[in-house]
Amino acid sequence: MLILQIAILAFVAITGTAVVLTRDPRNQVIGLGFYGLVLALMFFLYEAPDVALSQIVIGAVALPLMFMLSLSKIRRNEQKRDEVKQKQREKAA
Amino acid sequence: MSIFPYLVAAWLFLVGLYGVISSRNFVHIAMCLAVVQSSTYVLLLAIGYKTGGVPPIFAGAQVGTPAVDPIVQALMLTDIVVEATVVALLLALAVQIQKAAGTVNPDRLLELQG
Amino acid sequence: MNRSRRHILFFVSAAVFFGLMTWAMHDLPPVGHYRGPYGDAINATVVYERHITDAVTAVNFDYRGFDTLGEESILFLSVIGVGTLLRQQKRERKSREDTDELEKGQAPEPSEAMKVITLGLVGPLVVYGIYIITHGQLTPGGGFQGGVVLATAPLLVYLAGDLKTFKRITTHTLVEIGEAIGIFGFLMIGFLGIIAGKEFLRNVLPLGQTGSIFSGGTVALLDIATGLAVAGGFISAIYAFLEQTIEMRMEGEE
Amino acid sequence: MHTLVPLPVAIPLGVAAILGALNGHVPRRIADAACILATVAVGAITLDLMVISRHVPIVYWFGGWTVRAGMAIGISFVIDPIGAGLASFVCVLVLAAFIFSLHYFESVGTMFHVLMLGFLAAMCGFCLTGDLFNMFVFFELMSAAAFALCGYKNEEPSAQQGALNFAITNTIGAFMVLIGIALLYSRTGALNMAQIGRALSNQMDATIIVAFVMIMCGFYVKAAAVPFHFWLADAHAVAPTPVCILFSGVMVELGVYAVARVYWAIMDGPFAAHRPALSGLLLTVGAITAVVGAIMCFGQRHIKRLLAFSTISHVGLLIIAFALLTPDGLAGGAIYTLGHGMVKAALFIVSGILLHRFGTVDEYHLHGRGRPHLGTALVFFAAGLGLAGMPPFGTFLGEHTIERAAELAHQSWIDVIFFFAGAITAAAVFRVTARVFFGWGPKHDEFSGGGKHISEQRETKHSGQGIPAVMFVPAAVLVLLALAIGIMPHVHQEARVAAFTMADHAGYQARVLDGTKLPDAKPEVEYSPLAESLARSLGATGAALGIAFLTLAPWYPRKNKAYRPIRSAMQVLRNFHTGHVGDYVAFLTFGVAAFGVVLGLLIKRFGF
Repeated sequence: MLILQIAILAFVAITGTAVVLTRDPRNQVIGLGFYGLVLALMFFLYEAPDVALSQIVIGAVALPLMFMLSLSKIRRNEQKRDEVKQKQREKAA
Repeated sequence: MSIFPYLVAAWLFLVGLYGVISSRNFVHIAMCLAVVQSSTYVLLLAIGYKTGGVPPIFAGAQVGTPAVDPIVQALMLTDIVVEATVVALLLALAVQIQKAAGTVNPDRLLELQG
Repeated sequence: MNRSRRHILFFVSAAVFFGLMTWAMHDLPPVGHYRGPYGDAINATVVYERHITDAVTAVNFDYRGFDTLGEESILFLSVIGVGTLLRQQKRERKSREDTDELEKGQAPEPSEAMKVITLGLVGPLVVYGIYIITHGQLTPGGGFQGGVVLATAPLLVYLAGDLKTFKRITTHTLVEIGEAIGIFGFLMIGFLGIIAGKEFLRNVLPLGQTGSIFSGGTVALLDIATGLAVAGGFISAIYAFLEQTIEMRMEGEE
Repeated sequence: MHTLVPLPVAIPLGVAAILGALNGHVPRRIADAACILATVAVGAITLDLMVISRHVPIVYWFGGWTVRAGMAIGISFVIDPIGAGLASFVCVLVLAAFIFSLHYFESVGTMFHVLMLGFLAAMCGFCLTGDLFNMFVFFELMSAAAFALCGYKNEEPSAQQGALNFAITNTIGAFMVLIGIALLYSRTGALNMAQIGRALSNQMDATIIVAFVMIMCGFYVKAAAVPFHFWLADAHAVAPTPVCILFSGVMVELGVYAVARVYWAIMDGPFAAHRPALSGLLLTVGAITAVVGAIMCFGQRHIKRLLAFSTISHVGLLIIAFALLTPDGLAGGAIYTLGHGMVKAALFIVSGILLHRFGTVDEYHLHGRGRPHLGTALVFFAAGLGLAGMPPFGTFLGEHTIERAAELAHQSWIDVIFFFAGAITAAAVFRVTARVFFGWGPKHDEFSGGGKHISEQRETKHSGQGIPAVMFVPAAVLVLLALAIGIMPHVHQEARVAAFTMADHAGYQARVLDGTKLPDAKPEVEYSPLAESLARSLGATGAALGIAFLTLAPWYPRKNKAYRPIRSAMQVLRNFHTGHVGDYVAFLTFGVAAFGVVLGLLIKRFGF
């Protein structure tokens, strides 16, 4: 048990670091969802099932979903912007 | 084991902050703040833990088993809600700033200087 | 400040910060040696005093119920806040075309089998959410966790490609009313205590038999109110983002 | 038992829930009326609680979970005159904000009202609570409402950026508070402030130092102490006017209040033997904050941003008041909070009027355009006098009390800081008055180039030439109230009684945990010589008028080389205010590290 607990902590530290260091937000969302699951596992191993349950529903489902939706909105807007710029450039040419 | 979880908490806090200061995207910053917040989970969890303890749920548990602290767990539940709400607000702001300024990169926003 | 100066400032400060935290931790009790007394006192008396077997739920909805009122209000306000921030701008308009048509451009149409499976999951998910909410006093879970589970059910409808039904069950008014009833209900249950001549949020209802879903007096009711507020809150937050992605268009866009 | 106690939180939340449910189906005016009624009700209740708590201590245990064998089981509200008084002051400003916003731009349904009511509930709960974690919950509630309100103008890029900077830095601050709470919980197993204080008693070690540093820095992010202050100018410059009234008038000051509360309830025992260390550190921080804020204030052309920096400067003075660590300092701080809050709220209302009338708050663009509005000019000028601390404004009484406390604590040098902050911030306000309302001076000057032109969305439907009474009257009333505080008899004495109650470390614990009564012994009325403060404040007012005049006077050689050092010093300071959230967070980390190291070294190494 003890070894598991230490291992999961180390894993939490590593995953958290990886989430921060992932620079592309789309990949980062996937990392964040995974990180949420790892945290939930940690809560289970430290005898906190209530917290683990809410971590699963929030950290691994609701949050990544909100991130994904807003990223796709932002990306779409940026694409539109680029298209408009492209057209202007073509016109100028 | 004696202080390792505390160190992990401090590490997560600082790594998250590093993400915030070096970020070029407000959405990325929101995710880094989620990591910063997870440091408080680790800290609270470690504080309330008892070696060999059982979860604080007493359906059919024999009397006298030491259970871990339920208070910190209740605090963590609140903490998780706070995380979700803060992230939602930050994302809404990020979406809006993209519409208004055309970018989510803090490096490119120069209006509030001086 | 340019980038490299910012990094230098941060790294030096962060090293010092880490040192401070390590310094502080040597005077803390080592991990695994929780010394109490707060948590131990609750653990020792909760079943006897409150007829509740999940101590965390008892803390959340009874001993420290006032914190939970604050927590639900945080959720409520930030959902209102998200709605305020993402409200339609003057330059924006909602897409008038049939939204199902629009949606086809966004994501691949799910296959029939996929649709059946996703829609089939909605029922069990709702049941599971209600189960978690109502069994908060007994087993892990409660209004909060169950509420979020409930909030994901309409999303499955959306994933199945049935945008019309999704919109029908998540109209703003309906969801916001659910959410507000949750908060308002929480307050009203709190006032029960005052009506009984005691304190706000006093658990004045009969405690029931330990182990039944009606145990815990007001805790069961607060659980349900919280479940409503959380479910409503998360649906409207997610819906606000969905609306942005699917429907909102800037003027001049195709 | 006091049935009224939960109402300051419950009423606004209840009304907010109803308005939220009926969003879009309630006529605007009914929503306005409901909000104003709720605010008045809460104000009356908190005022009542303040009066009661002067004689009888009020400790209210939610859910009826009273103390059991010296251990708090539930959450308590512990009401003393300072907490309740602050809460009723919150109501005054919220009321002013609601009245001002009667004429406010087409808000979406009633969302603005819901957010404001939530903000009100959060601030009241924050003032009244006696539980550390509950304080954190209300802190977050306050933040959630504040972030959304700050970004309310959702088509302005600068508004969204300001709100993001605000949200990110303050969220990190909240996490630091939570870490501090967790450390204290680990040591004492308690969340009730009185119980933590009793459990810590006189112990002093690394954990306690770091826990206090974390809590203090977290709350000082909200209070905008240097180097955590950057967000404030951004957020205030872009937030809607009614929101600015609350941000500057009271929310920022609540950060200082929170640290004072935590110190006197919990930390006075551990720090009893180390007061010089803490006091010295905080006095320095307060002085730096006051000076930096004042200089930056003078260097702005965007009126709301100018006022924001002046708030930073005055919060520095408040931190100094607390840093004396004496009840007298606290009393002065309390009076000063009232006086300054009202004056600052009036100033922001006038900036809102300018925005309504002319669609801009840029000093250069407004040059001379305010000429027809003499009444407004008078309010703005009078509020400027209040900022300078001219008698008989409430700010003068506050400053005088603080200076007297400092003299008793052998820290008379702070008079210089008070002079400087008062003179420079008031000079900036006078300069704006003269330029905007009288068209004095050139359109541009050498000093006030800070902040490029920040685009500003109109908040109101532009209508006609006049200024609506609902906008002008609140400003005038607030200035009169600020005068009243300075003139009313007994204010000083009552503030001292209240401060002695709040600063009674052992008494607080006894009231909460043992249920004892307040001691009958009241602090004796002391003779306080006015002459020195009078000279100082009149001097500051005079200096402010002089500086404003010199900046605008046509014959004055503004290009003179003698100004170069001042200009370059201002430029150096300005360069730190980049609007970049990464910089802000880096400075925040630096601030926490520096606070921790200095306090740790002073106490553990040099034995202060």
